[in-house]
Amino acid sequence: MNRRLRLWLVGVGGAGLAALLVAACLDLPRFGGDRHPYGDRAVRASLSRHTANTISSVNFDQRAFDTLGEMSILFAAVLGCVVLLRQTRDEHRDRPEPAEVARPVRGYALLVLPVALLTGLYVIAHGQLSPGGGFQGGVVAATALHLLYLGADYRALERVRPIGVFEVGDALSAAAYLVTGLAAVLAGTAFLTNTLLPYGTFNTLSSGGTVPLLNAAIGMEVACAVVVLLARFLDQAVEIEQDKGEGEVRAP
Amino acid sequence: MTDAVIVVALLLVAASATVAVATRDPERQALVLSVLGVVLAVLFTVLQAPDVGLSQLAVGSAVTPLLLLLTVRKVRRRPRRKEPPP
Amino acid sequence: MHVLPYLVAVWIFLVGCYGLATSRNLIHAVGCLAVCQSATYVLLLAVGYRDGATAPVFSDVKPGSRPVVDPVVQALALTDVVVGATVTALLLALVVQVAKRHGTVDPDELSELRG
Amino acid sequence: MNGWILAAALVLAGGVGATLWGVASGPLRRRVIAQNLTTALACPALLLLAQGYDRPSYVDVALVLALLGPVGTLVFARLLADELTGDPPRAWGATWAVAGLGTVVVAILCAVAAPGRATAKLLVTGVLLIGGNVVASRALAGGFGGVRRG
Repeated sequence: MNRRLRLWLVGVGGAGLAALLVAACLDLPRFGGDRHPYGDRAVRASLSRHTANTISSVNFDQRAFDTLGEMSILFAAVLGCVVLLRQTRDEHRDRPEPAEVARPVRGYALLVLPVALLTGLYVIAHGQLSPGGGFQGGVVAATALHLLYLGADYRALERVRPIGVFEVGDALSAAAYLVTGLAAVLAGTAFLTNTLLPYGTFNTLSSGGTVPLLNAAIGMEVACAVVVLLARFLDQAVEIEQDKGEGEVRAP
Repeated sequence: MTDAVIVVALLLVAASATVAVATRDPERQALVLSVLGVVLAVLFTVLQAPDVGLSQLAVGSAVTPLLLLLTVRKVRRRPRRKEPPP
Repeated sequence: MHVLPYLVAVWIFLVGCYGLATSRNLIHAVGCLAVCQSATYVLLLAVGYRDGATAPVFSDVKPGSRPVVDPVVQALALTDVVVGATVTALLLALVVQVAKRHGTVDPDELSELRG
Repeated sequence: MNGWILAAALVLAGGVGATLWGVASGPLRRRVIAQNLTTALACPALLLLAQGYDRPSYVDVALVLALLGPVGTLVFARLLADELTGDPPRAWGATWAVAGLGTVVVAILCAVAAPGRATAKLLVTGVLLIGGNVVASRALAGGFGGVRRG
């Protein structure tokens, strides 16, 4: 199919899709309307289980099964990356030359690293109270670790980041989520029901029953997953070189 | 007043999305995508969804640009097998 | 104002699709896919908004003192933002593989290679 | 009706609108500077919004942006260093002007808020924001390349 024909097809299809979508938009409930039956019920359910952050309650209690699905996608995506970006037989590792970083940048990175790590843990730990939770805090904590690459160089990051530990941590936290769900089955209710632990006092760290546990499991899973992902990409971009062959010239 | 700030955020998001698509060089597109992430986080905050805003910031400000730039670096370093026609 | 947010979501989606279809670089195409994804977040949160309401997070307001927006759509968007990023990473890993095997990331050149 | 939200809308429309224009066109050095300034402008806007909606918990979003925004700029400074060394970006006027705006916003919000944990969080956010953005500008202006050349 040549380029012009394809553009023409995209134009016709896009115009049709645009017309349908706009027609659908005009029929949607008006923006800012007052009718949110599901939302109102979710808020009531969350308050009855002493979870201050309704969104966390929806994620880790009312729709915890859905989050299990999301977590599986995440796990599968990371697994796919690890398989796709492994070192093949015609490649070898080059030691990266140490990068030189200006002193203020290095100082900033080393100063902010603990602050960012702490913020990540804070966001995870307060997931059932204030905005935040495992998904967000996990990414913040994982990003914090990579300040070492930005402030020093890749070898410094490799020294403090045993990648095997993070791969095991990823699997363990996924298992922890499942085990928490199965514990509810053993206790005589349905999978992932929030009936295992007392609901606690509203707006304290230990409130919400199993919500903090599932939240922590997701936080660890996401943090490990992002570290493993970035490690694979950094390996490919910084260390792994293709062997010379087929008359190709390797970039210096 | 709350409506005004929502409209401003919506227009910024629409503009930066258009720019992100129109920027064809992947390195420059990574810059625009990181701006798009920040503007989206602001939009989510004015739509009263700070949780989603946090999520978008955590992902969009550092992780996605890092992934994109590392891919660009890996692909650029690779020698081209097929020479472009002169 | 009543439909503007929905129309913005539609615009972002269509622009992203246009970029995907006309891209000459797979990395750029993955970026356009990320733009398409953000359209879904805008649509979801626009559906859940309520005039004059605040976030359903009761760590600093008393429950029932102010109207709140819909938490269900927010929960959907929240998980998808992070999971979407890892899926983007998977696609980028595929791009790296394509570049290794075929030495190019231009979709047009790739289809020529196959033929 | 609500001055805080109006101020945030003005910062967004004027400041972030301008930086969006900056990141959309021009040479690479202008684009990286604009990306850095977007973070530095969006963070005070988020702080103003938190005050305008009377929700102290929204400050967390600004805190994370103040932490990770400069980290993102450092990513660009590191991985685009080769392209930036020949033509280092310098925009100290704009950088300090935006840092000044951030300082003013944080100072006003600290004066308005009752002293306590909220003030401490605000101050941490302000320090991270201003320090981070100045360091990120420094890194863009040859923080990596300058040393390597020397």
